[in-house]
Amino acid sequence: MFYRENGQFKTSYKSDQQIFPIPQDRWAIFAIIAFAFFAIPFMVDEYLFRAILIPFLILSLAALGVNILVGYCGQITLGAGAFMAVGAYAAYNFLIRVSGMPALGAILLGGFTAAAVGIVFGIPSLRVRGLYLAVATLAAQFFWDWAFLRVKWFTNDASSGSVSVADIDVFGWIVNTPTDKYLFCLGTLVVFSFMAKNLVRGNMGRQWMAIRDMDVAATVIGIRPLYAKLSAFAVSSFYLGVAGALWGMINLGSWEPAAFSIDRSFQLLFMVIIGGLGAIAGSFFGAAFIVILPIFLNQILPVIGGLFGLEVSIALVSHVEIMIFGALIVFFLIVEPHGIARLWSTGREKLRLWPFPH
Amino acid sequence: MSGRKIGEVILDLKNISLSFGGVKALQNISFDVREHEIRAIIGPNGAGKSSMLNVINGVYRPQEGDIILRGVHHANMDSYGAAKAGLARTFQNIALFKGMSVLDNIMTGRNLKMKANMLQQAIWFGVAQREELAHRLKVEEIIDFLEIQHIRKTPVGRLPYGLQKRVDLARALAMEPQILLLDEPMAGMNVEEKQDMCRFILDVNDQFGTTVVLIEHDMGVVMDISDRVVVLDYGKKIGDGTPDEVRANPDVISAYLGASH
Amino acid sequence: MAASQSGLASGQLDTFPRLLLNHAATRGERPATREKYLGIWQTWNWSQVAAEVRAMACGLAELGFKRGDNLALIGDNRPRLYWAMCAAQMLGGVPVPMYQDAVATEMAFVLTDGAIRFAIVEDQEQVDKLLEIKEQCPDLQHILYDDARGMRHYTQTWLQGLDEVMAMGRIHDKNQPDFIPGEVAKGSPQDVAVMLYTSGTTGKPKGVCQTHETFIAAAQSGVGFDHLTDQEDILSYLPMAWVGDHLFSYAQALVAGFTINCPESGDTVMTDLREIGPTYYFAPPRVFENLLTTVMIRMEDAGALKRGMFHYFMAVAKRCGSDILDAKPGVSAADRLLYALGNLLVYGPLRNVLGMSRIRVAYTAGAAIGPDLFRFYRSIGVNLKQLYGATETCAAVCLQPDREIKFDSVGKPAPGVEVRIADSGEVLVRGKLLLKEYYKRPDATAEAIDAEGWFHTGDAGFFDEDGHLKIIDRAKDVGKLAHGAIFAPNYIENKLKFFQYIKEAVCFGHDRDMVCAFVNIDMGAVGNWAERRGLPYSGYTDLAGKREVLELIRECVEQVNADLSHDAMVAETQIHRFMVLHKELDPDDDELTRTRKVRRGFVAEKYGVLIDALYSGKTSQFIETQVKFEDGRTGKVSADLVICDVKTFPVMKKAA
Amino acid sequence: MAFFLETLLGGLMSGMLYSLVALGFVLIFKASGVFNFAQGAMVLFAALSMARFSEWIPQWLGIDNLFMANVLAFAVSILVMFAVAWLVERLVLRHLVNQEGATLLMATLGIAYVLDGVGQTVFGSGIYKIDVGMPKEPVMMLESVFEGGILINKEDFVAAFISALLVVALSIFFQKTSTGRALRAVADDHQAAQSIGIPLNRIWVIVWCVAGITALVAGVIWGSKLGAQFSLSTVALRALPVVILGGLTSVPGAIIGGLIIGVGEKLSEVYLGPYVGGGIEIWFAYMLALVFLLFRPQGLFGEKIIDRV
Repeated sequence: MFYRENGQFKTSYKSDQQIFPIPQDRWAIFAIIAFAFFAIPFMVDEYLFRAILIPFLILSLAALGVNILVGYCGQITLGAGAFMAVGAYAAYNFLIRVSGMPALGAILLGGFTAAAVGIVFGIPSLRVRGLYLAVATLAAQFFWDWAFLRVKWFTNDASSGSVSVADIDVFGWIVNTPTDKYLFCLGTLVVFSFMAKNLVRGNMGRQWMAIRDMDVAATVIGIRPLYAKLSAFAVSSFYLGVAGALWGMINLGSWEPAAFSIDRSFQLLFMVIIGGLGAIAGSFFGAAFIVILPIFLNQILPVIGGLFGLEVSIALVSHVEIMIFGALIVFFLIVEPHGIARLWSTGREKLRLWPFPH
Repeated sequence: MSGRKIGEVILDLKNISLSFGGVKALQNISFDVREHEIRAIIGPNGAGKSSMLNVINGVYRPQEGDIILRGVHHANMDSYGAAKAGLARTFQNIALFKGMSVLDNIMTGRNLKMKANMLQQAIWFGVAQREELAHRLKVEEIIDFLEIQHIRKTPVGRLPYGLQKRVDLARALAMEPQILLLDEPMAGMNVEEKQDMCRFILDVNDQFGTTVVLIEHDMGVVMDISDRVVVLDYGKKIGDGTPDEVRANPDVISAYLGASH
Repeated sequence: MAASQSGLASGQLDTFPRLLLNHAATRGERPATREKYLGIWQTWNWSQVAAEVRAMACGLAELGFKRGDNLALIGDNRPRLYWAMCAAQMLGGVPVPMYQDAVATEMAFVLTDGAIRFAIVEDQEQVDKLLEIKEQCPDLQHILYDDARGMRHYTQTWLQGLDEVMAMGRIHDKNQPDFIPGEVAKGSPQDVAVMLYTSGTTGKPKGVCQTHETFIAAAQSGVGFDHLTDQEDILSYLPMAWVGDHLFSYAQALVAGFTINCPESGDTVMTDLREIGPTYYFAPPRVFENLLTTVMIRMEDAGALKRGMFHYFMAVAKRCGSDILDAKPGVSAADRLLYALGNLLVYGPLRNVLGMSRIRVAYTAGAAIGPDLFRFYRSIGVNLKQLYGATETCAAVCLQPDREIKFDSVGKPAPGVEVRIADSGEVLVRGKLLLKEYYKRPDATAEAIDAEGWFHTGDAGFFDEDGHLKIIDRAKDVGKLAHGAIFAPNYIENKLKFFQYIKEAVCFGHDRDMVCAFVNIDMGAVGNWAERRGLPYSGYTDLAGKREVLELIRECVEQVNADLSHDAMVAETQIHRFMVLHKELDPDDDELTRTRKVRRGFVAEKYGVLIDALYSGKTSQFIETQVKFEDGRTGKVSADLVICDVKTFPVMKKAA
Repeated sequence: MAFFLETLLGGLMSGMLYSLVALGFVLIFKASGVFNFAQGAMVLFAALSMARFSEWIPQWLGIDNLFMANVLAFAVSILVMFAVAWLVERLVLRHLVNQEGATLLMATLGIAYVLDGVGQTVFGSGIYKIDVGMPKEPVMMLESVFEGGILINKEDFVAAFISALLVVALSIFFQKTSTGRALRAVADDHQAAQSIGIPLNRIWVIVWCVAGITALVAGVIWGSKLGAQFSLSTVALRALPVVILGGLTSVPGAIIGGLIIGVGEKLSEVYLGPYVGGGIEIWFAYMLALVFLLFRPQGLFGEKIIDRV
């Protein structure tokens, strides 16, 4: 209904192959990004930053990583949390063990370490598929859970098993207030999102999707499954590693292996499935949904209980919360198995065709 | 088709045997394919045609026999190797990438010719973009050739069967193959779609000089467009020659009569 | 480029090649031609077009194309075919665009009648068609094709690719750079610029010769009238052989210097229209009608809320939309507010999906347009207007001025055009834009243009009190009922055709005591109507024979009768009986012209038995007809047609 | 040597329990292609139900007979698990027919959350005791062969015996009853089964019921050992390597895989664990399964995957 596409014709492939070929979309995205950078810091209080916005940004980044592997390359993983952990602990170790290591460098190296580990754990994907692979990725989860708990070297022999880092310094900018942290994470997410979009819309992304949709046909047109799958594992793990490093060093400050447990892996998988497999935007929708839902339920349940004159205990809230969470997931899968991103794009198509229904 | 020149033998299959477990899919089959010709492999259902095609492009490896492609032995070729060697194919049960648009499906056919590395692709601007645009032009030429302009941005899953087959062909053509293998290109089509497909096959062969190997189970149209025909029955070769020779071959006649009655 | 070099020696812009060269010199970087090809809008600016045209002209000259030669152009709207027109004109030749869907025999007639030596055709399909009739056209010496696909094995020496010829031309041009300027300088405004064959509702087609002067004058009058600039975009999708397309996509584009856009293929016109979003648009009423029908059908599928909103705002638009467009006073503030809201929610988006967001002026011509249809487009903010003209008058005789739109008139005479109504009621036209002659047909020319220079349009009409011309029918079709009342069949037929369910109608009544009609239902609209009622049908013939459908049509006819009864002039000619034909009238069966006008005489003769049945009081009649299918095969359709009686209304006295 | 045997036997015993949980996975996967992550939650749910009903029923009915209470609680718990099965089919599965594996897997994770939530809301979130009279005392065996003999937990022994019994019962159910045969037909080919008139929906309910019973038995055994508590739901994660080792579609695979994993876990923990800081049994099981998969992607008894072109 807001689209006026007449006259927006493309005279070159360059303009036809932009990320947002429709100018209205392009402006909307620029507006959202500008709003996030320049308006939100002045509008939001510390609680929102800590409880919602920063977790949302970092988990979006992680979800991007999972989406690349699961949504685009079709390799199910239940071990995403482990790669976040690898990224976090690798960044930590680079930071404390290499003198003069800049924080940004440590974070990126965390990502690269995770990518390397991802390739190793991706090797089974060359032989096993589908659910077998999903279970195989759990091996990574449990192995790294164990390693960071029991192998003291990783935690620099910290007696409590928990590690912590000081505020990080990015080219002289000390990231310590919630606003700083928010802006740093936002900047990272924007850059990485565009890179992810570039990958998936190019040759790399097509190779992943080809392997996902029909691997025999993909091989026949000259796509090597080895390269396609392992590159997806590497890129996915890189994103997860960076997200893990941010989660530990920026969001938490000090953390234990439990921060990256199997629950985290499930959570990430939920994000991409509810958000939308094979859609970059789906990662953001999914992260927002999963971050906000528990907080929302937490706030709303006692109120609803109050309406019916029920005293709602904290334990009960947490049980009902998990129940509703599970039910909503099932509900979503039934109603829109392709996730919120699909709802979004259908809605957008409807607006483009308005007033026609289809 | 008067001007087309049929050249030397480009692909030579010698004594190919293939079996799955105890089932002998192909038994000691030899034939050759000459450059620029249209070579058909026909036979009743279950004759081993698809297996033959799968052997040629490395999906299956024969237990015995030799594949000589332009004088080079390729008996242990896998399908990636076949793609590199200039063989492209289409599939009987359309094997398109259903989550992608027509354009992207055809673009995947260009992947062997695309060289930008992962970092360049992530940055996009520069190398990757130039490459992407150059290949888009190639793909658009194929889209134009196969007359599928109106569906270029449609997800392939939404297309009717006949158009999907055309997209499958387009993807194979995007590889600019020297030899094009077509697995029952006309199966399940109506008369009009069959005529279109015949025209496209002839045009490809004519315009690009592509050697075409196609398999089909009914003799109809194939006989009209092929230069030479191999007939398989129960994994054995029972005839080989020009369409007229094959039509007159008593073994072929009885195989076909036997199969249809 | 020096003036002498470019052939602008006279400095006057009085031939099309000079106009082209002027654009190349003054707005060389502005886009001149776009074509959607290989997925994007390939664009040529005026300098590039000029260079291409020049190469083509040189190539043609090299092949022996000479001043006075005729060049046939056959194909869809392709840039190079448009350019070829100008190339031929550069050499003093005459382009003859032809209908690309014409069958071989029709082509053979034009090719021989026009003494055509050169033909430029789009592709293999057209080449094959020409090869088929080559024997019958002894003049035809060279065939050039635009698209080389599939042409590799055609060995005939007189068949050449346009690319090849243009390459040859470039060399020629390099060697003799003075050749083209010289040729352009030789051109005179009185030279014949183009020859358009009239489809001819009777008899064989005639070649209408128009000079540069007349067509430029016609184009200039339109450009000035609607203040067109070089910023306009137009979609060129109508047959190039039609005078309308020639005026809008060629003459006006060259006069004003705006951009023409050629669609990717026939299947993609709607998409391409949406993408380009033309600012200047031209289509016959049938296109607007089909668009409206699709709008209504698609809205039927919408949810109740959206449908309600749509109909509510369409009612608002009907009430005040066209008044607001015409900037008429007297629209209430509340209506203005509602219209603005509707513009946001309905009209704006609707224009967008129809590809009409950017339209400044849209024209329709070629047939009468229904008032409801006309009002619909104007009410949603599309400045749709009618024009009146003929091939012989470069299409432009009357135009509707902005803000003086009347739904049932075709407007006022264009600048520099004189219009007079003859005593017989026939519309006569005089002015710069008249044809030079019918090609090799002095007899016909003399018949059409009288001694005082008035061209007899063959249409009957009158001027209303504001000086707007109203056309009621073809003059020769206007007849009299047995008891003397005037009978204008087209007028009645058009009223019938304004119903979405009726696609075509043919009325009879001359020298009879009452009016009867044949009706063709609109397969799309009636089919949809039937589906909504759960009425199963197997095809046109079956659907057309359904009792429910006949009832539906009867209601339409009765409404027309009620309408007719209000006007004393035509009240006597209410329809008494009608039948729905068992097949659609089809140009392939010669029942319609290529521009889809009914060939009344032919139909009357072919279905004589049905007419007899209508007038003999029978209630049904069996008929079997031979039809041609698209692939050239023939078959037979037969049916037992029911004849329906219709209520007529007493004649109202016309209010004073 | 005695110590090795002791570990080995211990491994076999816990392996039997893994098999029981794995069996639940296999049954459901075979019949409906659903990889049921909620199996662990079902074990927890069943255990909680058993624990609380055996506590509540005596209160409600005023009976003081532990055996009766247990039998009634068991019966009620079976009904509860049937209800769960029915609801899962009704509310979830039938709406997700023909969805992809990943989606179904996510759905069962959702079911797991719901079961966890409902279970703890209804039955409470404490640790509850299940006392079905399992012998607690250890026994010495083979004292004649080894010096000091080997120490076996009697409870494990009984548990293993019950598990074995259930496996046998299930085998008979599958082989001999008509419902069992229908189940196998469905597993082989959904469409063919449907075309000969086997109602898929009913089959799914039945198979979830059977999985519910295995969950209940597992829950009772594990619950009486460790108490019915939240950590029981993680038992599913420990049974997963078993399933991939044995093959997702194979009942004998689940049993033999369970034994291999059980033994491997115990041996690795005892002989390898001390060198690397201990606690390796979980990931070792997975690694074992993973390495195995590299050589036999379809698992021990799974059907060979053939690419068709």
